[in-house]
Amino acid sequence: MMTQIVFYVFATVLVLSAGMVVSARNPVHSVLFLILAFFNAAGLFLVAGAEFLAMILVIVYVGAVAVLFLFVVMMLDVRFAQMREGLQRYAPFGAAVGLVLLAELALAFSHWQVAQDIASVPHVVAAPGRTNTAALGDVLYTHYVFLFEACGLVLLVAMIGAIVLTLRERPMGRRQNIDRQHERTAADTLAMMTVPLGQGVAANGGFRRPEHSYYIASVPGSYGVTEEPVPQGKPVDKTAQGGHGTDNHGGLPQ
Amino acid sequence: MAHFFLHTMIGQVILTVLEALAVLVPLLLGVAYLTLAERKVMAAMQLRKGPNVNGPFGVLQAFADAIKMITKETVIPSGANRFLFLFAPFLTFSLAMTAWAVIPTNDGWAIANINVGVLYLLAISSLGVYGVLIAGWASNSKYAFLGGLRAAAQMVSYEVSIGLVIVSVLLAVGSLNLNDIVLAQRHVWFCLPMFPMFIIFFISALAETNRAPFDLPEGESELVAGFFVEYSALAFGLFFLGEYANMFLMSGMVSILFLGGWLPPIGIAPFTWIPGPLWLIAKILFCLFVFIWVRATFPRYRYDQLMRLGWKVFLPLSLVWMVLTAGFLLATGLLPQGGAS
Amino acid sequence: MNWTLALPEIVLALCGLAILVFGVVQKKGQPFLACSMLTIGAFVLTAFLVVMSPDGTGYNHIFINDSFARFMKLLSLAGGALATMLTVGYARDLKVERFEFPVLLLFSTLGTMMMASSGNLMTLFIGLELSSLAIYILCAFARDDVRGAEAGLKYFVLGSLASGLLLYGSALVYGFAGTMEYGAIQTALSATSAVPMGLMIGIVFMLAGLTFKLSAVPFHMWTPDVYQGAPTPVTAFMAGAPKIAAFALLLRVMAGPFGHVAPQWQILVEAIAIVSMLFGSLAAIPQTDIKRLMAYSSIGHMGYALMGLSAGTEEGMRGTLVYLTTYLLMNVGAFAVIIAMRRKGRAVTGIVDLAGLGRTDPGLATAMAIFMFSMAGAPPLAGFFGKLMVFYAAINAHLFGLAAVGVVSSVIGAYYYVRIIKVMFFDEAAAPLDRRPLSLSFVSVGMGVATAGFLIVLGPVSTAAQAAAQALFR
Amino acid sequence: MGTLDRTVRSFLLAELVAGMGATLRAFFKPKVTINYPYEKGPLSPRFRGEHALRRYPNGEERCIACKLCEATCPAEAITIESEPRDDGSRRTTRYDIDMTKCIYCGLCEEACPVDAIVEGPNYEFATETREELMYNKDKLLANGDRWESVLARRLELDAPYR
Repeated sequence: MMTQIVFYVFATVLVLSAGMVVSARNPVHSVLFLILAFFNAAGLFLVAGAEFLAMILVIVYVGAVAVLFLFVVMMLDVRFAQMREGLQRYAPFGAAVGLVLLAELALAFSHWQVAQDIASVPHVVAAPGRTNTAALGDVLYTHYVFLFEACGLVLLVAMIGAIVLTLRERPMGRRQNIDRQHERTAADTLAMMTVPLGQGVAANGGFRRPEHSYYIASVPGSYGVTEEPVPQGKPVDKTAQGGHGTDNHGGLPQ
Repeated sequence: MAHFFLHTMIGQVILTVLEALAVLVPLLLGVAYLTLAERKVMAAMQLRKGPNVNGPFGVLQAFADAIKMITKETVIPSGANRFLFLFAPFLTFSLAMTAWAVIPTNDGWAIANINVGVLYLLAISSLGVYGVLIAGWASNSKYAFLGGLRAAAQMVSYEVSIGLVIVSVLLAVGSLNLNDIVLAQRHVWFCLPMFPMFIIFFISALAETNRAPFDLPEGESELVAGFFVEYSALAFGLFFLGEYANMFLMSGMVSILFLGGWLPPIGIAPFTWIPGPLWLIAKILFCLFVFIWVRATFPRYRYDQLMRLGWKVFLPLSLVWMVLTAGFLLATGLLPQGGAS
Repeated sequence: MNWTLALPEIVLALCGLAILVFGVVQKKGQPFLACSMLTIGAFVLTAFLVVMSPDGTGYNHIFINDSFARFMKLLSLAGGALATMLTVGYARDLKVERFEFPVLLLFSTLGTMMMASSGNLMTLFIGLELSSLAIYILCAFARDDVRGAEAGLKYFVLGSLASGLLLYGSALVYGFAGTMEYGAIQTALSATSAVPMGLMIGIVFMLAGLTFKLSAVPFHMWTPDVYQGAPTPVTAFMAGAPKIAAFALLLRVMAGPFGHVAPQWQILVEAIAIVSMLFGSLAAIPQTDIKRLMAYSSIGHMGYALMGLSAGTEEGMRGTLVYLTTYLLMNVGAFAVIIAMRRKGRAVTGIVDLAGLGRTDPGLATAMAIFMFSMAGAPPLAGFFGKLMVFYAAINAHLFGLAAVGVVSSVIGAYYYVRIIKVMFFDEAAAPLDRRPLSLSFVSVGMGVATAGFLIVLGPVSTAAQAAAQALFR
Repeated sequence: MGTLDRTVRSFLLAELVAGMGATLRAFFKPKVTINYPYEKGPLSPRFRGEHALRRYPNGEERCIACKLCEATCPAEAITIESEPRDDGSRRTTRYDIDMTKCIYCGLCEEACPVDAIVEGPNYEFATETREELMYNKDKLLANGDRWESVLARRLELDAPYR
């Protein structure tokens, strides 16, 4: 009794919101109705006793997929009026095609028939006392492990595709390289020297950064690379240092 | 009589409502006092005193704030979607409350002791994004919208590593039931063997609840509240309450997944005298203190750093740890063969 | 469970992952060439494992390995390896010089191998998706190229539709049989005297989904645009491995689970074969772009290959397999020549651009002439034997009309193949083509020799095909 | 070795823990805040707060309308008008300070030869309207009368340093 009421509530809301997904004027509202539909579908799963599927439906579809949908739809500047125009023009045609399809399907399914010995077909049966989470795991990781791994490859390919088709490396950007920052120590940037009295720093070769400094190595012509002669008779070769500095920094304009 | 009453449907409904109230009323009071506690603790860490005028030690400050919030005018921006605009804070708030249905406060003490409790919590927390997104969009303001998008991206990113961390806990437990998860920690709390995961989970929880140092979505000093910039009065208050209730929830999850829930640290005499719920409350309060402590200590992350941390550090780390956990459990034969529960 | 049954697939997948990691780690260097070489190596290694792999059914009847699967896998691997080789020379100019390219080719080939071994409708679908998804990406790989993007998008949208049809058909079949295993479906069908309407619709939908991948008429619309827009090595690949795999599925599904209801679908396949052959021949005539011409030509060839299937006999299947082998050889060879068609660093794809090739580059022109003659079906080249065997099978199965249409359309088809040869050898010479890299010469010469001397290997190929066809009917 | 050390430190979040240690120590330290409206911090004798005009002990106003303060005021906040009084002495008829302009630099105080205009210790003179911040002579003299004992003491304390 209670279950039936709950079922009909979920089912009604599901069907109504699914209808609204198609008929809402604003695409964002459509997506929100879609989310409501997902939610009610999860409710139906719960009624059917498939609590794992219900939760996964909410987590995956509502929590992740629909969020991305909503992101995209919110950011796109969809011209509602134009879309409506096209819809109205083609509505009769679409309805006709839909009706024909419906009629055909009704014809095909009106005397639906299953194989005679369908009951004897081996089915995966959950061991008694298993929760449906455990039962799903049993099937997924034993019977269908090959397909499970293959699905992983499909997703990997999709991921590679997304990266290949959209990632553009911008060589001009000045990216933060956190590893470099972590590696940097005080000794890289700071040199303590004893300046003789009355002579000033000029006698020591002027202000300078320590050799192998992070900045000198990575950013030619920025800080530290001074025109003053560098002590130990080792002139700063800008080009050479720029050359070996570019590979691990964001790559500044040479 | 009472026994009979409990077996009618109406009796069940009333009982459930009472149970819910027994959780929600203390929770709401806790939320109210969490705002005060935050101000007090932050003040103490900044060598200040914090609110101390309303009532002794400022204990009535929470109510003063609430009265102020309620008596103000709710401004709805022109062009905003009225329904969604008001729905968003309500959603945020009610989700944070709903999640408490499965949190066990003692052995078997939960409103709903369901098999997939952890998944329920994950599902509810993943819905939290919608409050943020809808608020940003329905405000009809560029700034609120951008804030909403950023907040949503952040929450979705950190949910991934939270999920993986939970998976490694589940591997060690062999059940999705929160009660079982706590009971599995009778010998040792999971925060010890899974210390890195514990830290990752805690930090992700900070990001998930939009707390400092990941409070980019609010960024009161540069963004003036991001996604709820257009909100005022009660609607704003609901967001506020929802956010703090989420902190409670996340602390509860940390306590249950890693700190042994209602279990005392050692199962010997002086500790076992204290009832379980008190242990849980103490652990939650400790987590909340750390939330505030972190906020008082660290400067805010930049957005790209935040995304980097989530995707390039936490995700691989938690993935590797998950594989390690599984491998370790399999190699040592500790892998729970359960699933019947 | 005998998991070693899928050892070739597992090894290939692991190689793919390893190459991917290698490429990512090497990112700052130029990993494209190294990755391509590694991919070819992986293909060769896998081919070796395929040859060594035992017969059997594994993974709860999801995976079947038999001589048919091995034959098809070897063809797919050959197609994949040759396509990778074709890429190496001009990768930079084609804007595909990124290490993901060979990796995607590898995964696509892996998908085709899974399709060839499918023992379950789910394996069929997942293998198909793995292979197709990689090809969608490969089509749009030169992402700044508008035509490439168009090709990728078009193929993606239509391909998804076809996958949907296939899935819907599978669902209907499952609804009838209550299982997705080929063997069990076969048992269920053999116990049924009359084929119910729902099941028939399911079979037709599956047929539609698979013929889309074959680009047989009436599911051919995407072919010319996608062939033209995609980078040429991708086109060469698409015309090879995925079609072979789709054929593998078609043969396996139709001969296996639906073998008992052959009369129901045979007429359909026959019709598809007829229109494909005629359309492929007629529509190719007015083409001026050689890649489009190859697209129509491939539609026609699929018609011939389907002829063997519509015979529905072991002999027919053997004919189809041999036909596919010869098709792979001449197709890859022809595409090697098309890739070599470059002037002043830019690709040219008009048929007129081949003018006078016989004088400016007699070697390349000779190779192209061999491929064209072979495609037209002139003896004693490879194409002739393929055609001969399918015609023979059709006649033996008393499909005289089909055979007659095949002969007529071959004659029509010969016109445009010969026209290319005429343009190359008798037209006013255009400017000479650029020098081509060694890899292209290697492929075109190799394929040319194989096509011309197919008679020598006809025996072993035919025997292997015979064994494969027998495995299907066992 | 250094790299290893740094890596370990960054994995153990050493710096973060150190930071949290610092805040925790502050948590237990005595607080520096004072309970303001009820407690106030000490003020220097040189503190420059609200202005006041002083009188001599016999009740005569000190200001002799030399207008040095008006001249020196960088914000031009001071307006002075003067006429000879009936007894012949020069005194102001008008002495206005626009407190919304004043920058509390204390130059008027420095310039005054007779210590007439001074800046007192009062900083709690917020008003509800701008008009109330336009101080006139009466207001300034009233301030002087009210704060005289404090003002005199401040001047005395500061005198050794002048």
